[in-house]
This record gives sequence, C-alpha cells and structure tokens, in this order.
Amino acid sequence: MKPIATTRSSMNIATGKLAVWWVLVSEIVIFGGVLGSYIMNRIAHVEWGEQASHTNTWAGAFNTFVLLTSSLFAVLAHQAAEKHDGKKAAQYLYYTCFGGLIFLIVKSFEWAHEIREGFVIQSGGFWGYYYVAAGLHGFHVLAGMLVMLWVADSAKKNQDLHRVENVGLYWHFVDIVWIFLFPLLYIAK
Amino acid sequence: MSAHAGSHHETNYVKVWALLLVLLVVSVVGPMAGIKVVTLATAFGIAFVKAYIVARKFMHLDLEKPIVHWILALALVFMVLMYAGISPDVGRDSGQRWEKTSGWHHLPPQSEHTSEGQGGEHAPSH
Amino acid sequence: MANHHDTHDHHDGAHAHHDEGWFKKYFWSTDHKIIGFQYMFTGMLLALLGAFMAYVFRMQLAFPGQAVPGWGVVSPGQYNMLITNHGSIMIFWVAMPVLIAGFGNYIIPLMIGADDMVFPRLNRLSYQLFFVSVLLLIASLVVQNGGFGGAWTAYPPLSANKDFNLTPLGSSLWLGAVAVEFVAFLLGGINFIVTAMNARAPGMKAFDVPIVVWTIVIASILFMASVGPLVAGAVMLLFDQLLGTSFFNPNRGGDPILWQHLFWFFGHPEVYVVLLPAMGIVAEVMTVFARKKLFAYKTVIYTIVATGVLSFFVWAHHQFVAGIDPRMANVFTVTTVLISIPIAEMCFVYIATLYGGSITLSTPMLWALAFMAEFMLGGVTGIYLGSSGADIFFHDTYFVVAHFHYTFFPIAIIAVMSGITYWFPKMFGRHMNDFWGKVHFWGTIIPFNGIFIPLFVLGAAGEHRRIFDYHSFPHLATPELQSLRIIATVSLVVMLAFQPVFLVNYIVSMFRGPKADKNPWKANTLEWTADSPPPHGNWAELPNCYRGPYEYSVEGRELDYWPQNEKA
Amino acid sequence: MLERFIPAAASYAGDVDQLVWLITFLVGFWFIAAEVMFFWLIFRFRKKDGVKAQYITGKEKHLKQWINVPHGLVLLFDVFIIIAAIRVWVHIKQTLPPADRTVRVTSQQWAWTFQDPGADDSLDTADDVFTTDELHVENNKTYHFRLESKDVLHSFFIPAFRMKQDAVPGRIYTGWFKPTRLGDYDILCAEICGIGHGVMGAKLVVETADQRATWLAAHAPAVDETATDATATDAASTDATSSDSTSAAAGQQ
Repeated sequence: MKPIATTRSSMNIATGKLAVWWVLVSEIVIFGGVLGSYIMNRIAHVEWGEQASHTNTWAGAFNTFVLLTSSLFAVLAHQAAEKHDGKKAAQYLYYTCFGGLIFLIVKSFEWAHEIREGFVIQSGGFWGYYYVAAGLHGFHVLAGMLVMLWVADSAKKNQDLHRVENVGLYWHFVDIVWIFLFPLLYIAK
Repeated sequence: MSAHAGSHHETNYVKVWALLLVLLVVSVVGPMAGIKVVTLATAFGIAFVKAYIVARKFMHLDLEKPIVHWILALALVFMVLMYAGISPDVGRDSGQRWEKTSGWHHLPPQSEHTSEGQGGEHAPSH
Repeated sequence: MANHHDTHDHHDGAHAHHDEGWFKKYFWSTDHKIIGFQYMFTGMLLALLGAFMAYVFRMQLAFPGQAVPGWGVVSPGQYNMLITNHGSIMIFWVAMPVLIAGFGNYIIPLMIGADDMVFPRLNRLSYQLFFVSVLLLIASLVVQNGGFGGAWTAYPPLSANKDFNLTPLGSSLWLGAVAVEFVAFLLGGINFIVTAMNARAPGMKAFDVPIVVWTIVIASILFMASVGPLVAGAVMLLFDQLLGTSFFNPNRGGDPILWQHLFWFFGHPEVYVVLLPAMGIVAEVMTVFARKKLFAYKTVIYTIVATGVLSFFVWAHHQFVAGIDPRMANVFTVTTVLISIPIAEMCFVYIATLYGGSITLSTPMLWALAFMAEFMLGGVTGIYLGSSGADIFFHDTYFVVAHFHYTFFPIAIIAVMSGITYWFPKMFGRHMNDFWGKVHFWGTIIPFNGIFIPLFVLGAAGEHRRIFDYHSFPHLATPELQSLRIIATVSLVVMLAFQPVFLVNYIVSMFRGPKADKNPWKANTLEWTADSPPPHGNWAELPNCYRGPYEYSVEGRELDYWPQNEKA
Repeated sequence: MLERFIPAAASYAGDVDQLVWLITFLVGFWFIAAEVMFFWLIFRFRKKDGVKAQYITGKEKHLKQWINVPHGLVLLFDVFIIIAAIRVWVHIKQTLPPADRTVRVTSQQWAWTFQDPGADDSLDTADDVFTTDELHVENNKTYHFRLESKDVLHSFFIPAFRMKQDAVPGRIYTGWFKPTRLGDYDILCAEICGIGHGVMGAKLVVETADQRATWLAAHAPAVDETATDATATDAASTDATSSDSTSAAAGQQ
C-alpha cells in the first residue's frame, strides 16, 4: 500500500517524476565521471586514436539510429498514456524495448568481433574506457528494458500510467548518453 | 502534467525524430572529410544539438518546472568543475616542475613537446 | 489509528495486516522508523568494531611490539588493515548510516508531518543493500591474506595491484563493499530528497522546515552530486584489481593521480555530508534547551547551501603535495580558506542563539554544546591544512589525524549522542537516565581531548601517519614523543571504558525507563505531536503546519513554546 | 613553534614556521574569542527561576552586528592567511632557484635510493654515487632533486626542511632545497606504501664541503658499481625505469 506521503506534492511536481529527475542527476555524475576521465586521458594520449580506429563506426551509427527511434516510441507511449490509452502506451513501450533489444544484440556482435580480433579490456587505455563506458551504458539499457516491461504490464491494465512518462524520461537520458558516447568512442579516431 | 496536456500533445514527434536522423547522418558523414575542425564541429557539436533536442522535445524540459532545470544544471556544472580541476593533471604530459615519464604512453607519442631533447634514447620503444 | 492501512491490500500484502510476524516487523518492514533503527543499530554495532580497531592500533603505538590484550601482537600488515578499516568503517558504516540514514529515516517524515517516506519499498531496498555491503566488509576482513590495508583513500597503484598490497581478496571485497554502500545511500538519498521536497505537511513552506531536515536533504544532494565519479572510479579500480586493466596503472598509460581526484571530489563533500546533519541535530537541541528561536534561521539555511556548494571547490587541498600541478594548489588554497566563512558564520549564529536564552544543561544539551566547543577546534586547525604553504609540512602528519578527529568525533559521536538522547523518548516512549547520561558525557568528552591534543603536538613534531612502530625513525622515537603516544592511548582506553555506561543505560531505559509523554522537552517540531513511540503511519490524523519550527518564548504567550501544528 | 620539536635546517623552513605562527595568531584569536563568548553565554543565560527567554529573531540590527562584524573580520583575516600561504607555497614549490647540484631520489617498496652526482657535479656520469637510505648533502648549497617512484606512491618528507612531496610512479617531480644547518635528520615516507611503510625511513646528513669530499672519496667507483647493480636488478620488473632515468636527465630545463 502506498503511504499518504507518496500522494502529496508540495512542489507541484508528481513525486515519481521528481524522483526520476534526481535519479538522472546521480546518473549524470556517474557517466560524467567516466566520460570526463576518458576525455582528459584521450587528450593526453595521442596514441589512443590508433586503438580507436578499430571500432566499427557503422555499428555505432546504426545503434544510434536504433536508440533514437526507440526514444521516439517512448515519447509516443507517453503521449498515449496522457490520453489514458494504456493499451496503446504499452504497445509503444514494447516497441521501445524491442529497440533496446536490437541495440544490445548489435552491441554483443560488435564486442564479440572485437574480442576475437584481440581487442579486450586489457588491450590498452582506450579499450578499457571503451568497454567500461559502453558496458555501463549497456547495463543501463538492460535495466531500462526490464523496468519498461514491468511498467508496460501495468499500463496494459490502465494502471499507474504516470509511470510511462517516468520510465520514458530515463530512457531518453540513456539515449542522450549514447549520443555522446557515439562520437567519443566511434568517430574520434 | 495533465495541466498542460493540450499544449505539447501536438508536438510532431515524428518530425523531431526525422530531424535527429538527419543530424545523425551529418555527424557520421562530416568527420569523413578528415578536417579536424569539421570533425569536432560535426561529431561533438552535433552531439550537443541532438542531446538538446531530445532533452527539450522528448523529455519535455521546455515545459518542466524551473527547479528541474536547476538540479540538472547543478549536476552538469559540477561535472564541468570536476573536469576543470582534474584535467590539468591527468590531461597533460607535463606541468610546472613535473612531467610524465615515457611509460606514460603505452605506445610511442607522435608529436610531443616534452620529448624534445630526449634524442634517440627512446629508440627501443619506437 | 492508521485507518489507511486496511483500505486495500492487493498492492503489497506485507503491510496489510497488523499481526505481522516478528521478522516482517523488524527485518522486512517498510516503516521508516524501523528502517531508521536498522541503520542506527547496524551503525552502532559497527562503531563498536571500529572502536575496537582503534584500541588495538593505539595500544600498538603506545607499547610497540607488545601483545595487545584481546588481539595479540600486531603485525605491520594487520596494523595497516586496522587503520584502513577503522577509517572506512567510521565514515562509511557509522557516520553515514547513523547520521543520515538513521536519523534521516526516523525524523524526516515525522518532522514534516508525513506518514512515511514517499518510497517505502525503495527505502527497505536501500537498507538491504547497505546490509549486503556490511557483509562484504566483514568478509573482506576475514578472507585469506587479510583485510585491505591501503588506507581508506585506497590510492592506486597500492590498492590496484595485489603484488603491492598483498591482499588480493581483501582489497576487492573492501572496494565492492564501498561501492554497494554508495548505491544504497544513493537510493536512500533520493528518497530523503523527494520526501522532504514533496511530502511536507499542508502549510509547511520551505522555510518552515526544521534545520535538521534541511541539512540532511542538502547533505543527500551533496552526496548524490559528488559520488558519481567515484562510483565510476571504483568500477575502474575494481577492473584494475581483477582484470588487470590499466586505468590507474602508470606503466601502461593510466594515471594514479586520476583516482586521487575522483576520490577527493567525493571525499571532501563527504565531510560536509556528515557535518551538516550533525549541525542540524545541534540546532534542534540547542533551540529547545535554550528556549530560544534560532538566531537568523534563514542565514543558517544560506550558510548550509553556501557550505555545500563551496565544498565542491576545495577537494584538491588533500593533494597539495600529492603530485598535482603546484599552480592548482593556489586556486584550492583560496577556496579552502574561504569555506571557513560560511562555517564560521554558522558557528557564530549558533553561539548567538544562546544569547537571551534560558539554558538547561540536560544530557542532550550538554552533548550539543560540547559539539560546538570541540568542533570549533577542529574547524580552526583546518586552516593550517588548507593553507598550502603550511600543508607542505602538516600533510599526512598526526596533525591531520587530530584535526579531522576533532571534526569527525564531534560529528559522528557527540552530535549523534545528542540526537540519540534527545529523540530517545520519541523513539522508545521512555526516558534515559539523566545521571548516567551525564557520567557518560564527561567520561567521553574529557578523554576525547586527552586523545587528540597530544596528537596535534605529535603532528607538529613531524610524526607521519600510518606507521606501526616509530623505532625506525630516530627523531620520532624519543621518550618525550613516546610519552605523548601513551597519554593518547590511555585516554582512549578510559574513554572506551565509559562506553558500557551508555550501552547499559540505553538498553535498560529502552525497556525499564520512566514513561515519556508525547512532548517531554516541550518542543515545537511536529514529531513531538505524535505518540511516543509513533505507530506505523505516525499519526491517526496527519498534522497541518502553521508556523516555523523555532517559535520559543514568543512574547505575549503563556507557554514558552508554540508547536508548529497549533492553530494560532 | 615547530622549532620546539624539530630544528629548521633548510633555507625555507623559517618561512613555513612563520606562516604557522601567523595562522596560529589569527585563528587562535577567533578560537579563543568564540569559545570565551560561548561559555560566557552559557553561564550568563543559564536557566533561572522566573526569567523567561527572550524572543529574538536575529533580524534586529544591533544584534545582527554581532554576527556581521565578525563575519567581515573573518574574511579579512582569511585574506591575510591566503596571501601568506600562497607566498610560502610559491617560494617552495613553484620557483626553482638555480641548482648547485642535482640529486635523484628514487623510492620503491620500501627503500630510498639516492643518486649523488659525484665529484663532477653532473648526474648520470660514471662517478655518480648511489646510496640506499642515506642522503649526503652539502650545507648552504642549493640542491635540486628529481623524485621518482618505481612501484607505488611514496612521499619524500624531510621534517627538518619542512619539505614534502609525493613520489608518483610514472611521473618525475623536480623540487629544491638548500640545507642551512649541519647535522643528521630523518627522511620519512609519508604516504602509505604497503606493509613496509613503517620501516621506510632514511638518514639525511648535512655536512660541510670537506666532510662531503671525504665521504665521496670513500664511496667512489668500487661501491658505486655494486650499488648500481642492486638498483638495476630492482628496476628490472618495471620496464619504464631505465628510460625514465635518462629522460629525467635530459629533460632538465
């Protein structure tokens, strides 16, 4: 059961949404830590460019496309939820999840290929950051998908529709992180 | 949320999405020119534009309360601060009265001012 | 009472019934008060462990090489393990859980007039993760090759490479424990912040919120905004340990200085993360027992915010001589010394609050006043360390140790004791014994100064930290300095000998103490309008708020207090 | 104040001591003022029967001054402290007076190795003298030191010089000191470096030119060779070390 506290809104922002914004703050600083460390190291190490040249730009670009598209579905789900159309919202959420799934599949093929080529996490400074940053991001994609499936499940029954927007906010954030990871890990060579 | 339900519903999300895809294409094609400035502008400049569009249109930051802008700005400012405080040590090869040794670069540096005067003594690692 | 409990039970069966089992009531509860207790008791248990470690290594320092009663002969590896875990336990597993999570959970909903945290199940998960981190920590101490001994700062390459630290399992488990603990506090912190922002009683505006809630929320925000890079850094360090990556390995392109920055970018705000809640508790206690309105409430809020923001600009003063670019030290000297301004302002305001009061020296008030008196010494000695020129000498000497114990001990023990004795009647519906409370107070405060004043002197003599035996250093092995070490150790033993007084008083009072009514201290804040102890759901009818929290001795009123929920 | 415990044996040790005095006076004043005020208020406003506490919001001008004036003064005192601290810092850590002699200080778990330039006063020549855990320097000469670490962080701490600098693997740090007082002093490692941290000390001997000449003569080539061998074997594990030392010599600006 929910406490009365949860239903209050002294700031005039829904409690769940406010919490998601704070989650995003904590995520910004986590990814900020990784990416900040990566960028300053990258500037110091000219030779990392050579290591970076082995990444597959096309896989990265395709994954960017997939995440942007899934973000579109997430926002369409939110739109549907605001119109109290839980069924449609759930439908869009499943599309979003499907996008996440494709992203992870592409990612795992990419990694499998790189590992076969001998580029593992110990192979060099760049590869360390490459696997940590992308891995951390991939972990967030996976977590987002699981939460989204759970939200979609109740949205189907027209319950807790406000959660559709909250999980969407999180998904867009994960998308934004990738928008920065893509040039940092794939384009800069 | 529901108070402004009418206003942003009409945002054409598909159009925003299409714009994002165009930007994506530019960010992939731009760096192919191989000019450093163009690469930086297209790859990283466009990343900021894309992030801004997603935050504004998909996350509806344009309709969000000022407090949300403040807390996000807080996190971003602290990250800039962190970068500014750390990069003078980590992002450079040498500074006042210190320098990193050759082991620093796992692979040989290509153009490093600090390696001046070291002559051929690094030959084994080249 | 708690009529909303039974309205529906299809969401979460665990709390639909009042006849919950013992396990569900105390271990699987979503009640913020129970979770607060869980944090508090876990923290207190670990404080005993941390204190025992302090006892062992202080004995070793006073009587080097002799078997310590209760431990045996201390080897160098054990000594490093003891100091490392004493530090990390006292900060991460005592100060944080007791001050922020313990008090925060217990008092935030009560003080803002809510029936619970906004996310009770997230709250439970937060404690469970914290508990996992405790298990990991304990495991790290007992595994083969012993616990981690690279200091609580865990600087690589020492921490990153088992060939250097010789504790392959201990260091990874320790690091994992710290990382899990951070995640637990992130979850808890989100809960605190959102609860205080959104779940306030009707009529309670931002400036009607008691200082202690403000401080815990600001502290949670500081924690959240600073810990991220270290979480990332911990993952990277863990990979360095386990997979042999080279994030911090200088021979393969990494940079050990990066870890130092990531650590202190978190580590310095962390000081304020624990300081602020302590200052908040002191504000509550001082106003109640001086029967005084807080001198300039808004100024206090502004100084809290200013301190919080400034605390992000000072971190590298821990690294002045650690190999950072010397030019950066000038920037950080300026910011560090300037942070004394909001903190000094806050102290002045607290002192001024006493002016015109009617001060009762009850046990909680004694602790609160002792906090101020002792913390000021901790504060001013920080100026020596923040001034880059003087820090060249003082860095990593016992002066630093004495300085931060003069801040952390008031924070984690004195202010906590103040809070425990102050809220005890609310928590358990009974009073603690005042006489034994005062015995414990004096038996703690006097030896505390006996421990750390000699350490200031030792630091000034150039005694460096984390050394198990000073025999190798002729100028530090003099009888004069050794006698100072013995004074410190004897004081510690005396202080520890007085702690059972508290424990017995605490436990006996919990069951046998005289019954307390709703508002024994005649305080204003909302928690005193609930039953003692408050039931699940806190109030039968949630209170409204009509005024600020510190309206004591208002002119023209018969009573010298004016509860926040009282209509005119 | 510090001199009560350890002699000041370097040219800039006095500067640090003066800075410490300055800080002690400035913050000591505030500390005593605040504590006296604090205890006086506790005593003066203790609970008395029939006396009610006053209602003070803190907005009253004449009372607020008691906060604002100290506040401004703290800021002023802070400025003094900052200026003094930065002056000392810049002198010790940022300026680099011309060297009479340069030594290399190499730290490792758990020993200090010192490379003295020998009679020709130039580093990395055949007559260099290697010593372990003992550093000989000549009084009243400006020394540069090149600080390196082979494995983990160490810290080169000479209390009598009021000098401390961490040795970071992968970095070379250049510092300076000028001994001004004859005698034996401690060199400490002030950064935890593993189980041997507690025994990682060394002896610093400040001596006259004559004494140094005698010492050099006694430690000339024969000893030199074995010492180098010992260092070389130790260094074998870290591939970077050999090139480190050469780059250090060459990188002298």
